Amino acid sequence: MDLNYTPEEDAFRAEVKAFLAEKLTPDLANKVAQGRELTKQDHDHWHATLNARGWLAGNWPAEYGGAAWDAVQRHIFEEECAMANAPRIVPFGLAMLGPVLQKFGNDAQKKHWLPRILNGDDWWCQGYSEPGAGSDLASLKTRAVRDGDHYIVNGQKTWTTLGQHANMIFCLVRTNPDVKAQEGISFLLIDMNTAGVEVRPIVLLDGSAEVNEVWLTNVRVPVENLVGDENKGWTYAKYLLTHERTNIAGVGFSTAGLEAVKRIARTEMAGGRPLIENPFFAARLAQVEIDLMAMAATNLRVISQAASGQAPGVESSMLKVKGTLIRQEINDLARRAAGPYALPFASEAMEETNDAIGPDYAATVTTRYLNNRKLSIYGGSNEVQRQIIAKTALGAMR
Amino acid sequence: MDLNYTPEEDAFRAEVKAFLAEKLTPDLANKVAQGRELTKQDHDHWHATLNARGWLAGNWPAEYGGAAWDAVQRHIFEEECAMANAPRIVPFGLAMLGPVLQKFGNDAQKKHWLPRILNGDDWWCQGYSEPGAGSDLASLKTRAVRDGDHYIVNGQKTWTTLGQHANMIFCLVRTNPDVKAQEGISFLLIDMNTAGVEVRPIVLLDGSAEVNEVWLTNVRVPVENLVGDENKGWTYAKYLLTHERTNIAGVGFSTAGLEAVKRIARTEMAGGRPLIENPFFAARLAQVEIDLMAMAATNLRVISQAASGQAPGVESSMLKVKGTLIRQEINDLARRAAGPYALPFASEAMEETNDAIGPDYAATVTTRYLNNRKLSIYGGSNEVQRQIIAKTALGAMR
Amino acid sequence: MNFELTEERQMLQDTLRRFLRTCYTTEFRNGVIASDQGYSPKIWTDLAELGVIGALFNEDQGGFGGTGFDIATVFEELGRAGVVEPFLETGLLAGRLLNQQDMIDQIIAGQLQLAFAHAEPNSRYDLNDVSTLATMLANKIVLNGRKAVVANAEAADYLIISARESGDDISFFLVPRDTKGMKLQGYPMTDGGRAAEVILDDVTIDVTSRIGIPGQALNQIETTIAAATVALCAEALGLMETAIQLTIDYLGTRKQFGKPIGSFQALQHRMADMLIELEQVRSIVILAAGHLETAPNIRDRYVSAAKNLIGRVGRLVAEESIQMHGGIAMTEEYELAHIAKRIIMIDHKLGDTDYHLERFIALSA
Amino acid sequence: MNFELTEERQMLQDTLRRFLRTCYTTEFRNGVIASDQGYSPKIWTDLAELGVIGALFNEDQGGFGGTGFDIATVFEELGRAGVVEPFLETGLLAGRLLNQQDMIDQIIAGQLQLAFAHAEPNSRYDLNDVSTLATMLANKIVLNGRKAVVANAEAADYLIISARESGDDISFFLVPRDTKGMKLQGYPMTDGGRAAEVILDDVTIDVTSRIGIPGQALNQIETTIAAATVALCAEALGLMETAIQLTIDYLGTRKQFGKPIGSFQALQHRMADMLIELEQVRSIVILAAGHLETAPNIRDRYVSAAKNLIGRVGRLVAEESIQMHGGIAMTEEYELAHIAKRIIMIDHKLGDTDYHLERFIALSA
Repeated sequence: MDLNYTPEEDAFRAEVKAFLAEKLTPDLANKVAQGRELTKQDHDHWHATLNARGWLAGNWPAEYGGAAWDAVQRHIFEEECAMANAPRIVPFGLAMLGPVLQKFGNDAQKKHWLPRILNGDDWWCQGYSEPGAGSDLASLKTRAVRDGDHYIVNGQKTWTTLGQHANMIFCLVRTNPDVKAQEGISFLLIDMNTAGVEVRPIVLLDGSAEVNEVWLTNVRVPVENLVGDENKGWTYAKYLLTHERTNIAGVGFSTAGLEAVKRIARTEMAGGRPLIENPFFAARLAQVEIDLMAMAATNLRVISQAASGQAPGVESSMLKVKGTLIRQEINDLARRAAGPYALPFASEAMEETNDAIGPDYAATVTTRYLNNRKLSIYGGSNEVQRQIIAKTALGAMR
Repeated sequence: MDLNYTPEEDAFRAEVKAFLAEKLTPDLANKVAQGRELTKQDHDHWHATLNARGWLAGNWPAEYGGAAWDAVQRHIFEEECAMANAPRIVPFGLAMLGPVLQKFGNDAQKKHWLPRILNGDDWWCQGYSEPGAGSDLASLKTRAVRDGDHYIVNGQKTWTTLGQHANMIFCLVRTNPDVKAQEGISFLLIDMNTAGVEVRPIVLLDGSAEVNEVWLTNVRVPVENLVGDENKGWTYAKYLLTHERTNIAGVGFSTAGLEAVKRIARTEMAGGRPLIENPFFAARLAQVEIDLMAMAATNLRVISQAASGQAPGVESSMLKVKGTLIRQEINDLARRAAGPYALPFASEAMEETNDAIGPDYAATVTTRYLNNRKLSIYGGSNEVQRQIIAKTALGAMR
Repeated sequence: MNFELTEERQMLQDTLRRFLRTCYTTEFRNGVIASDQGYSPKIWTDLAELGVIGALFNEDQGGFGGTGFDIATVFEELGRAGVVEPFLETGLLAGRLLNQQDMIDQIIAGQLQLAFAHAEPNSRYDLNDVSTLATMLANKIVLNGRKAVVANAEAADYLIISARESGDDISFFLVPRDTKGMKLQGYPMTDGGRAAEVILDDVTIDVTSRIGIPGQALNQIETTIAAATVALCAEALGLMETAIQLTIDYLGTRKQFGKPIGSFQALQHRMADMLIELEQVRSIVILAAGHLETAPNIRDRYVSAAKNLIGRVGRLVAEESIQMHGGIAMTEEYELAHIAKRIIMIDHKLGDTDYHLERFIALSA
Repeated sequence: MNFELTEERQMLQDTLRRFLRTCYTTEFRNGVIASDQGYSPKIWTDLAELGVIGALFNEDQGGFGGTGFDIATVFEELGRAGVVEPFLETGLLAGRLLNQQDMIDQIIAGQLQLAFAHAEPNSRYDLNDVSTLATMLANKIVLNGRKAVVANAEAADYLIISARESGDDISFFLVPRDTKGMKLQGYPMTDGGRAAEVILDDVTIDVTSRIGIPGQALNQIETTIAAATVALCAEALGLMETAIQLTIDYLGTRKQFGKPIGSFQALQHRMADMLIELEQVRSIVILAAGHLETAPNIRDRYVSAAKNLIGRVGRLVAEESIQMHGGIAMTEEYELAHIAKRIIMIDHKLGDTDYHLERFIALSA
């Protein structure tokens, strides 16, 4: 047992800190801290900054231009970025498609697509979910029918995050409808400028329009855009989902969020004293801080295992559930702390006027609280995770 | 809408209060308040006291010697008794068997058994649960085979509360094993002095021995002890269960329990001030008090409906769940409030020595906390109640 | 003891429910929310004609209600439909503070809009924390200060503004919205409707603008806020009823893994817990409404109990309803999105869960 | 960073787990609990031989451990088996307060029993609330006062008794149990073992009975209590592991409505939540153990975090395990009954959930 980082790891952390101090502008960090929507330019700029340093693809092997960090280094990097309020790296190309291509793509695909991800030539989005298939992903209906050296794709994808910025989408499509659901799925790369692709924004309850529907109508996709074997897409999809779950615990985000709550609670006065001294508020704050301490340690235990080569098992599901509950509790504390100034609807209000409504820190507490309800729904809902945990402990009981 | 009792109801409450003030001895009330085990004599004495006043069978019609109270009167009586720490009326004869005999028994049975219940000639216990059948009551296995004008009964009953005092037991037995579980059950009255009946105490985690196993080995039961028709016992059993659920919310017990917690918390000093002024403790106390206020009002709504002739539906299940959660939370607060003096094991400790260990109020907080875990398990577990509530709202979904 | 609505209230409830179910669809409501005004004058007039406002006043004032149970009946239905129109501000808050019968007549008729400008940027939920000053100057009163998150301010014909006069006590004043020196900085609210920051810069008004006895406003404010809190609680009840009904409907239709998701027992039991808590809410609203006309310390103990319980259950119901739906519930075009926001935002009005817990404890001591 | 046990600790864990699984059955434990002594001298000696006590002392003291991780390793296993023998009192509390090497040798060898008589009837969880007086009288020290819920007092060869000397500070004294004037009123504890009220009536002892520097005891007590709290937390972890494993086993075997109850999704999800919280507990125990040797304010912040989390999760696990079992779990002869009681009773030792929450907040400010 040793709770300390190695001197090398400490040095790496210092290097990351210095980089962030130098390269992350206060404007951008502030935007992230307040939970405001970033523009495509913001993202592109940050990706380019990281790429210039060789840090854009921490999880990729060096042969593909990645930093080849181990799990502990990745954790240190992610934690520092989160606490510095750096923009999150857009995961679709880097964390999701990249590993799939590296493992299952052919040489031509690797050579063509991987550099473009790093350079920002392509903006990828994810075509997994469908209106009828939420947690039950394998029931997807989007059909791809072979026609010479093309597939003709018809169907609808939804919850496509940042699809409005994307020029490419990787899709799960059904190539064989006559077999068990999981066995007829293929993994296709689709150029969104092809005729028949239409992107429609979905406005969410917080006023944001970060997710989209993608309609595919007789879209012709060259067969060379098939990744791996036809009808084997479910295997690749699952592989991708395990990669999606890097940083699933969100420790850095929660830590930054908790600090933000404390700042609010030190400023807000309630009953003649700072809110942070109100025992009811202090109690809830302390409990979630304790929960976060424990969860961060669980996260390190999993990372430490991963760094020594053990695959994380059911712990990922546990971290997903507890990590999202903690973040959501922190979001809830933030909106409470803000008091009546949580009422103004930030995303519109802030465009209308130059004068901020109420204190700065109150501006986006509500939209963030609302938006982060998604945390326990997407990436495998918390219900699906509980099912996985129970199955692992109890076996498949009938 | 009118939240007030009628003048007649207020007068009745005053009458009950006066009766309790006169007849309930402080010794007995104190024993109840501290959650100590009552003797058979304690129960018999209290039953006789109530019977002398004509108040033992509040829910029975006058023709059988009952008080024939409506739902509001019953509620007032139960609430006052609970708050005065009167012994609970032992329900097996009065609240359970009585109504079944009145509705389904023949004239001879009514004439013979009902007066004996009131007079205390018989002490009844309940033979429903079996080791293999908990929430799934209908899966019971105790077998009764007709042999001339007797049934021969073999099997095992369990969780038989106060069976050690009983001379009679009403049992669900299987008379036809070849039909659907619910259709082969009969309702038998068994004299516990018959050869082949054996009662063995079950010691519980709080050291109490109030529940028992009852072993039935070739027990001969005269056929005139069959209630209603053979194989129709499930109908009578369900009818009994609805009667068991009178006072299911336990408002009076919770109210008395909450007052007891407040008394402890006003005395215990924590960090230089009475515990009741500790904000964390005060917060939990206030929340459960608010929950209880609401639940008591729900209870009155159901009672008011019942008094005007409407049968309570799913509300009974809701009151069961919320009522038990509230009582258990109050029990938890009591044990916390007592601090380190919750550690001594009361039931033995108090017999060993005449000097009390620690303050009086701490003596039984832990045993009561432990014992009342049963509240959410028996009488239809809270899980079964949730299932009923969900089914009612959602229908039978498959 | 009787927990049935009177015939009149039952009729009002039925009428409102029928009317709103037909007119106040999600599409319609989203249109209203997106509009510049932030409310529908048409719905306002229609509901006024149906008696929504009249039910909030007693017969002496020209209404036909005015008790806690009347308020609860009206606001439960407004909540059930997720109505964003400012009945709380104009009908209840302002209506109860005014003593001008001619204006009350206009309010009941749906011809006047008002706003109550009381809270300030730093007052949070403290009703007594007023820094705005009312200074006598040559037979005029001059107001200076800032009022925070004043709902319905932009639409209001008049604002009722609280301020401290000489000494330490609070008075309030009826001020036309277009009075010189009063600046409104408006914005939409998360749960629909609009509010404004109200900046008072030497707003000069006549002494006759004062309502009531100088310096004696706090008591009246507290009584009014108690009634408004009952209204919010009843509204929350209606909102939760809708959230739960939408979830029940969705559980029955949405299929995953080949079965309606309502067949999954984990969700069934969580639904059962929500239904249990809904009955708790219904009961506490009845208690608070039924004690609105009692002595202030008893009244406020029930009111705080209700607001606390509603804060706790509201969070549960809003979050569980969204979670059990999944992503669809987060889209603006699905009804639950608005309903859930409104439930959560009620926790930011007139004192949150913790504020009322603290007050309940203080009043129970 | 490394979360593996060292080889030595792993061996100790394996040995203990194997030994206790074989010997320390429910029947055996219930026999021990029902006995007059309340503990098994045989098990005491056996475990001492296996190194349970030696692991709590460092090499200078003749042990082979003594750090937070050693304590955690031992007490997790004691907890897992629901052991009631007084290792906390003799091995950890008393062992850390003593500086007599000969006595420590005897403790490690399993030949001596001690008790720490510190808390008093009104002190609740406050370590500094000592009213017992130590008065100098003709070169002797005279103790007067009362000590509350002193675990292992009856079996102890010596009691370590805290008292105030002249001035305001606390000292402590090593007193043979049979000293004149000391009266023990013994009783069994809810979670096994025995304790006693200790009445000190002119207990006259030699000045050499004082341990350490006069009036400087509090600091040492705090350090010792921190270690003991880590032990309790680790014990709670072990207890919860057993409670959950028993529940998992039961869910797989008990049938209702024709299916194992573990097939009911509502129970599956609640089991998942317990397993998640169990990992939380495991992590916080590691953190507290790993910070036991740091500065007092850092150490105590982690220790209070751990005790708070364990109090919250402990209640959940104890209650949920019983509930998911049903009635069987409430019977004395079923293992969970003892395990659940022990989990709950840990909340009454060395500060409860709220006490440690308050301390965590104070230490975080």
